[in-house]
Amino acid sequence: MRYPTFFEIVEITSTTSVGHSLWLKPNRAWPTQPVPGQFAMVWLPRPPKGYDLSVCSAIPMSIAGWDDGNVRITVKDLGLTSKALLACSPGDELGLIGPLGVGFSLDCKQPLLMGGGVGAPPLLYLAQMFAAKGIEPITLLGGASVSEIFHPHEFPGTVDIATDDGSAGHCGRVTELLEKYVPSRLYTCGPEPMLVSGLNWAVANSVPAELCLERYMACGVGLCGVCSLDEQLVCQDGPVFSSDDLINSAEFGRIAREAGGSVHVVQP
Amino acid sequence: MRYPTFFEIVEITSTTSVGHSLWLKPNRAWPTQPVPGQFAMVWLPRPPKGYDLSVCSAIPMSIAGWDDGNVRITVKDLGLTSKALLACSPGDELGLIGPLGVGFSLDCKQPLLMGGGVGAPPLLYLAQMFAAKGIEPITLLGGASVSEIFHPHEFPGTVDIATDDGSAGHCGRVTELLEKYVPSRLYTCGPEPMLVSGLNWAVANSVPAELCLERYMACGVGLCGVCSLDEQLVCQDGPVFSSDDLINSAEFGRIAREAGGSVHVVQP
Amino acid sequence: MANLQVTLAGLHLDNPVMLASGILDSTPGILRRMSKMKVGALITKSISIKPRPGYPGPTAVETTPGTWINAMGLPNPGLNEFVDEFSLTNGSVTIIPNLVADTPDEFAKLADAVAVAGAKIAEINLSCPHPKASYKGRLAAQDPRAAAEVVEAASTKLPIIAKLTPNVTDIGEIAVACARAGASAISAINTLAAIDIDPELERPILGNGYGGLSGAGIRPIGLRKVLDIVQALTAANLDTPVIGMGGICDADDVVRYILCGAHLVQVGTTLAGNPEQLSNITEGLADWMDRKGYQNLEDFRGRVLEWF
Amino acid sequence: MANLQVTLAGLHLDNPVMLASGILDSTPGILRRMSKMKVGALITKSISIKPRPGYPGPTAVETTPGTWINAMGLPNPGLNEFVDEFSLTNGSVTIIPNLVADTPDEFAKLADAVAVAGAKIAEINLSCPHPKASYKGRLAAQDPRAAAEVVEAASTKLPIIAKLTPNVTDIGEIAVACARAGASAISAINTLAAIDIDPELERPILGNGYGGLSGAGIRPIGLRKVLDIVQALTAANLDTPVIGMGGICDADDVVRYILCGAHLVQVGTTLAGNPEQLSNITEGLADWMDRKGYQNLEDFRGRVLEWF
Ligand SMILES: Cc1cc2nc3c(=O)[nH]c(=O)nc-3n(C[C@H](O)[C@H](O)[C@H](O)COP(=O)(O)OP(=O)(O)OC[C@H]3O[C@@H](n4cnc5c(N)ncnc54)[C@H](O)[C@@H]3O)c2cc1C
Ligand SMILES: Cc1cc2nc3c(=O)[nH]c(=O)nc-3n(C[C@H](O)[C@H](O)[C@H](O)COP(=O)(O)OP(=O)(O)OC[C@H]3O[C@@H](n4cnc5c(N)ncnc54)[C@H](O)[C@@H]3O)c2cc1C
Ligand SMILES: Cc1cc2nc3c(=O)[nH]c(=O)nc-3n(C[C@H](O)[C@H](O)[C@H](O)COP(=O)(O)O)c2cc1C
Ligand SMILES: Cc1cc2nc3c(=O)[nH]c(=O)nc-3n(C[C@H](O)[C@H](O)[C@H](O)COP(=O)(O)O)c2cc1C
Ligand code: FES
Ligand code: FES
Repeated sequence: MRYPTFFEIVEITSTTSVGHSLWLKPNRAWPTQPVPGQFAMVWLPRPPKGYDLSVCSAIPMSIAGWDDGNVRITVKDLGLTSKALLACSPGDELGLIGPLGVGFSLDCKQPLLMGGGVGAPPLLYLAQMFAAKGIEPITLLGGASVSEIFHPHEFPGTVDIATDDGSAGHCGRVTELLEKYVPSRLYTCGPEPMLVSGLNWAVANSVPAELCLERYMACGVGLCGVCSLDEQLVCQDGPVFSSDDLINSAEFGRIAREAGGSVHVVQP
Repeated sequence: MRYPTFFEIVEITSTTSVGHSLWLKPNRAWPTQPVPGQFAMVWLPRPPKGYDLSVCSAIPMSIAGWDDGNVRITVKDLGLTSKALLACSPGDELGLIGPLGVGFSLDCKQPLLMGGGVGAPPLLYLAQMFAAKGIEPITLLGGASVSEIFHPHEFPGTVDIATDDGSAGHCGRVTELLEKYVPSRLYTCGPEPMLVSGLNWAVANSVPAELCLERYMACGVGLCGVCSLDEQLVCQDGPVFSSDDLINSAEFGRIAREAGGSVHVVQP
Repeated sequence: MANLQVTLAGLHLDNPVMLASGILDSTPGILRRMSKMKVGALITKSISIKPRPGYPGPTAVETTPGTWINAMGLPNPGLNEFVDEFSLTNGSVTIIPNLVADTPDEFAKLADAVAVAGAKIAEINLSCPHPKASYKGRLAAQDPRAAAEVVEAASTKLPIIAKLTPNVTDIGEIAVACARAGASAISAINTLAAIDIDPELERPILGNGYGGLSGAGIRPIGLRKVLDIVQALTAANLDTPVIGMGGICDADDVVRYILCGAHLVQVGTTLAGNPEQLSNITEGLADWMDRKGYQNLEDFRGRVLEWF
Repeated sequence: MANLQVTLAGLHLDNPVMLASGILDSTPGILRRMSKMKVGALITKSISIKPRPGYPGPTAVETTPGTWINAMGLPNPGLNEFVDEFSLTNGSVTIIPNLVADTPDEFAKLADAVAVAGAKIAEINLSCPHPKASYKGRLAAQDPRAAAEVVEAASTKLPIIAKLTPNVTDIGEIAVACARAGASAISAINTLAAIDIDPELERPILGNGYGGLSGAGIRPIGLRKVLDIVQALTAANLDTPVIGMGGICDADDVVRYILCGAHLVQVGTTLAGNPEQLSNITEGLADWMDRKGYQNLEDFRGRVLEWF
């Protein structure tokens, strides 16, 4: 049943500029542990004072961690609902429908993870799952400057950093780090132009890749169709797609939609 | 789900004056084998020519046999619907909701079965189940005369007969045969006065007993309450009751109800 | 400990959970069993002046898990045998007769008879949604004037609960008409007009063809209708209490109805095969109130109205 | 082999199974996917003159397994972007725009625009059951005159399917009014007015509060409404075809609607998470007809009407 579960915020950690992490405890346990890459529709049944419910909505948030039934999400300040989420305190309640969608596959010997911005949190959860299986992942993290790099110390395995301003690691794009590695699969999540570069590199080097995408979601459960990417539904067939799914896409890296389905162009 | 299954009549056997046996093949298999004593609500979606659907109803019928998914019922000519059932031919279809209610218990070393009239068919199924478990049942069958005795040759184990006119077996009531036996449990089904005698004998001799009862049933599924016997529902808590359930009953052997719930007195 | 007490037309009830009409209430024996549950009151099967045998079966079928279609055909032994056999005065739990008739006069006659027999209040069924196939007119509860006439006639005899059908464009309008005509309470919803068809046999499933839908699946519809009634009564400055029902399966569902403004609730279909659930529901309500720290039903009744 | 062909307002369709409005039809991409299914026609999401972002979420929740409450809020990019982006002419499957507006004039404007863009027929949504909380009036499809006015205005531009709400006392009366006003077909049912409440948080579940119920649980209600419409049209000597929907989950359910007299059907909620079910349903219908020895849909359409 795709019916809401209500979660109490038990802790708010890692309040970086990339995003605050909210640890959530359910009033009714989810039946199964989410797979990294899966998401939940998250909303505020009673927003904190000063935030107007009528403009808050239910928005998709990746699962960024799991601790014995408690769920971590990491929220970046992007607009009305995310601002309200960031104004919450421990004890406040959120509604979640999930886990939804198809996550990353975990059968990989030498995983290479590449994340940018709030693309990093689901990869943190993925890295932790690999580590728990005894597989050591390599993670590339990118951002404009060091303050935009999502908690590198939390990642198990090797972490390699790139910043636009050179304030940490390699000075340049995170995608420029790719050529240093020969992984058995690339896992990536972040801004779409980064995903496009990742896909191109993977195809050029015959490395299979899995990419976690974002599209506007009105229902999150495969009913309305607004999250479509070509003929796929990002909420249901994704948000994780393989390179094969995307290589011939007319929309990936080019267009996306807003509420109501209006088209806008993806900035390169 | 208490939703109808439709059964085709594949064979009509044992057309005795006690009842015709209809073997029924489902269009959708019942998930579990019925327990002897359980029943089904049975109706004619399209009665045979000459029978008026508007006066036929769904009526309770005991399961009288089971052969790899096919169900046997044995129908006695009692009124409008049973007459129509008896006018059916192989190939005709019946609706069944079932199996319903609580059947006989099968954990018994020395079972004694006592049946009269159309009380015999469910006991036949019970005897067959005991025989399948390697337990040899003793069955007492009663009726007005030999033509009213339900197929003694079909019963595994020992069969002991009584007829009112002495045309077969003991001349007298079938309950008079009881004193010959020291069973570990009495199982009985048939006219209510016979059940009353059986219960009295069982209590007097400290033999546990299970009695299969009949009451008017409007729904058969525990919704309406019209089949109540004191505070029990015959369709759901029964139709099989233990001697303990019945020993203090104000209604057993005394009153029963007709359609609509009107009371009538049980003839002794 | 939460106090579940509630009054209905001056009648004091231990808790707001009632047994709905037509479910496990057609004989004195089964009513005795249900009266041992934790229940505020028991409504009887609808009683008519003449006995009714009911429709030919099948009478009740589960269309999706927990959701049923039925056409029992209002089987009942008729007023005389009912009054003779059912004791309305000396049980531990209030028994409320439910009355069904075709005309205001007949309703008045039934109301009179049950009042004489000791009933303190009666529910009138304005709303049976599965008339015989030949019946083409509207039901009393589908027309505000017809409903008001019946309520007026019956409530000269004893306090009346008017039970409404959901099969109308505007249930609020009917509720207001009944309240103005003197109803002591409004109960809703009766079953939703429905049919089911067997694709193999190409015929209706129910013996009567037409039936009514009830049980788990209809709860969101019942909640909406109760909300509509509560809002309409409030807008008309009427404080007639509302008895909510439709698909209640557990204590959470009771809470949902009370949050929408219901004073009491009734429970029906979910008891199929599980009569004891009635007590669990009432206990669950007390537990919920204890956990929430509510002392009385008023502490949360109508709490969601501000959202609509 | 069974012939599933059917015509609708002169349009030839391969089979009678259509995609319902609002489900997997809000972008050209997902419509392309659905057009690869075995489907007679695709209805688009309701299109309004101005863009609508939709209601705040949650927008859709499963209340009992297979049964959903939703209040999407008719999100759509508005007429201009719709006409620009959606190709109504060169797909392999007929795409039928669904139009929503407040006044007959607006409906006429929408109808004109989609006709110019190549649509051969349009469905008009007279029946959205979850207006904003502030809206108190009746919907067009709850009043026979209002419904007729809209149908008349829109059908001057192209053939019109009038889509009706089940939330009325007498759906047959509305259907007859629409047919007389020139509707080429009647479709029903839209969702049932509903709400759901969270007992823990004491607030509505949906972002919009009000919503509509759809999916498996409502099928017996949809069947009854379609039967009412078919009977009313027949009684009025109208042969307007009826498109049945509400809770269709498999081929058996399609058969149920056609047996009640529907010429075509639409499938919605059951496709949540399972778009491919649409093809299974059409294939199952062909299999059923083959097994039954039916050549054409007329061979069994309306077969159960004699029982009612
Ligand atoms: C599968 C998936 C996983 C995501 N995971 C995370 C995460 O872990 N952390 C995080 O901070 N963000 C995540 N996002 C993005 C997040 O959903 C948006 O940032 C959020 O919806 C913004 O809502 P708002 O009300 O704050 O912004 P608004 O003011 O409403 O709009 C800002 C922008 O956010 C986007 N947006 C708004 N509503 C939605 C919606 N319903 N669905 C998708 N995008 C929307 C639009 O592009 C819009 O232009 C994820 C998105 C998807 C699709
Ligand atoms: C649990 C149970 C198992 C039964 N098993 C068998 C069986 O295996 N074989 C068999 O022949 N009979 C069996 N019966 C009895 C059978 O149900 C009735 O004989 C049958 O209902 C008569 O229906 P009618 O329409 O033919 O008779 P009617 O003309 O309607 O009435 C004749 C009499 O049958 C009884 N009766 C009618 N309708 C019902 C009903 N819905 N429920 C109960 N009794 C009814 C009434 O006492 C009535 O007076 C069983 C009854 C019960 C309760
Ligand atoms: C089997 C059955 C019989 C019913 N009989 C009656 C009746 O006699 N009188 C009446 O007013 N309502 C009757 N109803 C309606 C219920 O009282 C109740 O209004 C409806 O079923 C919705 O509640 P529920 O979903 O909890 O069952 C009946 C319902 C069922 C399922
Ligand atoms: C998520 C969702 C969105 C819908 N949007 C529309 C719509 O935009 N226009 C419309 O006429 N009907 C809309 N409907 C109603 C459906 O088209 C259909 O009438 C109803 O859901 C019953 O069919 P079903 O049970 O197969 O879903 C919507 C239904 C759902 C579930
Ligand atoms: S968001 Fe509605 S289908 Fe994906
Ligand atoms: S026959 Fe209806 S409850 Fe037993």
